[in-house]
Amino acid sequence: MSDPALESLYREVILDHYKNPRGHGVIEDADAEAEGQNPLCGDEVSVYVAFGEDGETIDDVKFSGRGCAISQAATSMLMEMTKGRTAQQVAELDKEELLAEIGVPLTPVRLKCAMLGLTTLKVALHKAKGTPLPEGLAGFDDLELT
Amino acid sequence: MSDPALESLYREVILDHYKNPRGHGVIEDADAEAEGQNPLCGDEVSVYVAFGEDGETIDDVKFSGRGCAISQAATSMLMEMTKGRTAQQVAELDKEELLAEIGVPLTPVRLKCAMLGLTTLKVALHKAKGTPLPEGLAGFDDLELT
Amino acid sequence: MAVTAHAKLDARALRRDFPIFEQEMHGKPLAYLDSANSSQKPRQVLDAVDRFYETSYANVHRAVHLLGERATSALEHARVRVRELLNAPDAREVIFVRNATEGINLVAYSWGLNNLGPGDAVVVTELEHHSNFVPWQYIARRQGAEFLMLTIDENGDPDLSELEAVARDHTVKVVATNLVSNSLGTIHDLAPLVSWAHEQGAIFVCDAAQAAPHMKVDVRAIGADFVAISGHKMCGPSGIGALWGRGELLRAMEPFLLGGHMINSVRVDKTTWGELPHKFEAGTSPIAEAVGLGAAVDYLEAVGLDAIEAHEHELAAYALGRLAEVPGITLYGPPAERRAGVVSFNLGDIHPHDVAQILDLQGVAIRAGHHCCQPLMQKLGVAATNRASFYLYTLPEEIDQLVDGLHAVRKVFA
Amino acid sequence: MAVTAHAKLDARALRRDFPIFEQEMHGKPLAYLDSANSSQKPRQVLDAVDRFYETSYANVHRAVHLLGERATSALEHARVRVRELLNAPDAREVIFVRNATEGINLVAYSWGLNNLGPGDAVVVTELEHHSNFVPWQYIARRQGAEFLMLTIDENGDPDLSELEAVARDHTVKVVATNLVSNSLGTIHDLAPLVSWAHEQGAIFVCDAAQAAPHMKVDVRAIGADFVAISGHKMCGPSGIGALWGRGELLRAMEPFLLGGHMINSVRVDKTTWGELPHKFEAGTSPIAEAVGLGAAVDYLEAVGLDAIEAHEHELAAYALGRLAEVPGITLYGPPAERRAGVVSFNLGDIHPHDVAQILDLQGVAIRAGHHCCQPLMQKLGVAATNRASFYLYTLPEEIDQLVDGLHAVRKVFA
Ligand SMILES: Cc1ncc(COP(=O)(O)O)c(C=O)c1O
Ligand SMILES: Cc1ncc(COP(=O)(O)O)c(C=O)c1O
Repeated sequence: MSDPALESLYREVILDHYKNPRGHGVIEDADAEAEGQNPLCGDEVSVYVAFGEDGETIDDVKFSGRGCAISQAATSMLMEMTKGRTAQQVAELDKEELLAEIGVPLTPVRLKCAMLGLTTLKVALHKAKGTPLPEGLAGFDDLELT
Repeated sequence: MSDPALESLYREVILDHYKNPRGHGVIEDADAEAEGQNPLCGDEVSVYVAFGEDGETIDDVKFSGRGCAISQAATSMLMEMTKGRTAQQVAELDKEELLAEIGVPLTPVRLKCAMLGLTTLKVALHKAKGTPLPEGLAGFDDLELT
Repeated sequence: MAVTAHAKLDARALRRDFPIFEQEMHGKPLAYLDSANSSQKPRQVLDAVDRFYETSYANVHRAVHLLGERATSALEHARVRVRELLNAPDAREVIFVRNATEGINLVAYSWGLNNLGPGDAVVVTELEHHSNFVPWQYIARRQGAEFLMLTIDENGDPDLSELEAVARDHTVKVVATNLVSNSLGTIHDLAPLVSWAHEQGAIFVCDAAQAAPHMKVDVRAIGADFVAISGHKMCGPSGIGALWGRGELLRAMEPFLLGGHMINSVRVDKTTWGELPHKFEAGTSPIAEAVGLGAAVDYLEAVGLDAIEAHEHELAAYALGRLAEVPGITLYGPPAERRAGVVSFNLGDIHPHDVAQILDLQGVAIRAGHHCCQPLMQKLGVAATNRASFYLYTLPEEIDQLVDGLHAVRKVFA
Repeated sequence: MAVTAHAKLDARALRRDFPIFEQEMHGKPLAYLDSANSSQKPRQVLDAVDRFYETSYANVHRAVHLLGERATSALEHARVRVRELLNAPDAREVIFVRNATEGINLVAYSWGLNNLGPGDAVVVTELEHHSNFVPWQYIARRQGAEFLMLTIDENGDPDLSELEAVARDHTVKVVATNLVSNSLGTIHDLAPLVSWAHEQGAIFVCDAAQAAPHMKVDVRAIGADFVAISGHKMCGPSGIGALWGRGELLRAMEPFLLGGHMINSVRVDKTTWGELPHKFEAGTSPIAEAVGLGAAVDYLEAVGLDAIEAHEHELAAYALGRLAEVPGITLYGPPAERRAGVVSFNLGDIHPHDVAQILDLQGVAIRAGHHCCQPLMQKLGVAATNRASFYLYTLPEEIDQLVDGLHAVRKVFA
């Protein structure tokens, strides 16, 4: 990898998360779950949440599905970021926080890839807890709920 | 009229036919009749034909309706040209013959004006005698038959 | 609709932006008085389109590569510019279509095929352009609904006293009218009709094709549910227009055109629709045309829509005054302060085709015909009228050229 | 479909006609391998459009003035050029639309809404673009008709052995397939399907969007009833396409979009339709876009469609050979001699988005995604593929650049 742009987009940590995704798997009898699709490439992701005893704090969160390095890495990072937070906190999680974690400049198309996990997680929490949907979704079905 | 283009388009004979149309009127109980419309300007013309004893020769032909100088003059000239011909002869009348009579260069839009009477007359003969429809019409409804 | 005099445009200077005026017609200066039919294009718009094709062209939305990104962001920027022009709440409610006609058909089909039925009524006015008349007539008939037409007075205003009877006898589901008439030039006050429509539970569809080029169109202020415009009438390229619709209505609607891009997922047993605006934009978009429309919005806003409106009112007033000098002329429509830059007239019983043709030979381009308003023509008792229409590049001396031309027409038919 | 070697084009020379190649991408030469998505535009087309706007622009058909005449004759000349390109019997059977998608929707709505009902079936293939799939699926469902999909083999050929059962169990009313596949590149022999369709009394709708840019499409030789093409894929502007249909079918059909220009006369109680092609062209046409398409036809015919087809076969053969060198690659579709300049592939389990992104950084523009062919993706068992596609300006070294790029992709994911 001698190309600096290439090096910056597919930096070590992205590839590491992609190759060794954290929280990859399924939670049986999850307290919250949702499935999201990226209509541009047909990628699908499912997110599963288990709450702690307070019924609010995320005790465990996992994802399954297929996707590109950016979407898989971003979702993997998201799993780490959100474990231990409350549903409400995650619903309010600003996408900039996740983007900072990803730490590479994204074009609009790849932004959709990066946001697929977060949007799907917020939809899962919305369905289980009635927490607010993300900006783009509020009113506008940025994501087909399946 | 000092403009030569103007003078050529609205030459004496056109204005004369427009102001004193030949064959203007209605034939009651006509043997053949049809109505045509120019969808560009909403103009309408009706043509009436009476055949002679042989049932083929045009004994009388008249037109009514409204239109621009070009369409009225052309139709008026047509009345003169076709009286005494047979239905078949008129069905075969080449539009160039009428255009030669009109004798002024016409743009495509104005050509539609000039041809309204001839097309309507051919439709009338077609309905009465089964003579062929004009080129453009054969199959393609260049004219709404009403 | 008062003339706001503070913003004044310099038509003579603007005119230099339009390459079409660099030539003569039949050896005469071109007086292009047919802008309500379609406007001419400034170099700025043509250049923006060329630059786009030369540096940034690719298909949109789908591509990961740089050209695809550039093209997508150019298209979406144009959408944002249209949203701003119309003061729409959200750019996703702006659907790119070919022209206002397609925008209205989109609503008529997509909303009408699923919401109209026997016992329902669609209400239009006698002053509608065929594009806001025939789609409703056709879809209403197909659905077994009623199609009703409000009559108008000589200013072009619909007779609101008919509304009570309409409401009593019908379930009104759609009210569709223009904001500015293309044949009489009337600028309508839509407020009473919009509230009446909403009291009936009907949607209000506003044909702003003739309004958007000439004045500020604010979809929130109008209170309409759908608003359609055409790019080619407002300095934009042909092949592009926009439909704005309320998000909640658009989201609830079935799509209209089906195909690539408008889907979420496709399976033989089940297909789901994409988000707004994509759900209504099947197939490859009119990409460069949208970019051109965005550049046209830039151009119009730089000139100022208030200034354009004021300029047109001035020209309309001047034209009505000068045309009244021509013996035998009949002028149609409202007083100058209530009209956009459109004047329809007849010259005795000389057919408009002849009037327009003789004017053309003198370099004056006007339109002659029914202006896609046959119901109005039936009302006026004529087959056709002449129409002179003005825009930001129109000069008073073009109106003088028209008046001189009309005198020449009279001489031919004297 | 044999390679005809006699006509050879000089891609390097032609390339200079395309301004897009005058720039670098990410500091690398641009290898634009996404022409099946949309083609780049030669200067000749851009200039023709500019010249039209600068000297001859006005609205068409309606105006008596000189600009209106010029614009109308330019539009109608473009129609004649499309007729000639497609060897259609009559220019009036050529309808200008926005794109192939709209052309197919026109048939699905206008013919389908009036001829499909319960017990009837529409048959497509598993290889259709969404634009020739979803309209039929939607209209069939709306009309209570069946929607059937023929399965394909790995070359993309539909399984004709299914036809007998289909004919036994259904009244087939529509058969709709592509002539060239945009994802596998397969050039189909449509003859058996066309005759079968006609034996069933069905109409045959041919999606030639991907064929027309690349080879001679002859509507009479195909024997189809409707053929749809898109201008933007064949060196023309965006915002324009054409539908050819048999005159007797078009004449018998109800119109699709309603509004200005497509009428004969409009009254509140009765409206009648205009002649062909006007009946299907409501509202202001994509005028300059049609002119641009006409110029694109001139350009393509000057190069020679046989030469373009031969060039693409050569590139496809070269690409299939070179790509096979890349470890872990899966290539989809038929052998080179049966395909247009389209190669779809996957690189191990590296996601196409990542492949395309890394290629882009090396100046190579390909498409990654489902190519609007989700049914095919389901068949292939993947969400997406990479697709490199070629055109008359494509050079073999661009394919080398692609192959080098793929090696770099593999290194990133090693
Ligand atoms: C085979 C095929 N059919 C239809 C289409 C749709 O073309 P458009 O988006 O121009 O309507 C395409 C292009 O994407 C295609 O490749
Ligand atoms: C008031 C009005 N509505 C609708 C239209 C239709 O516009 P378009 O032909 O661009 O669809 C026009 C223009 O002709 C118009 O003036």
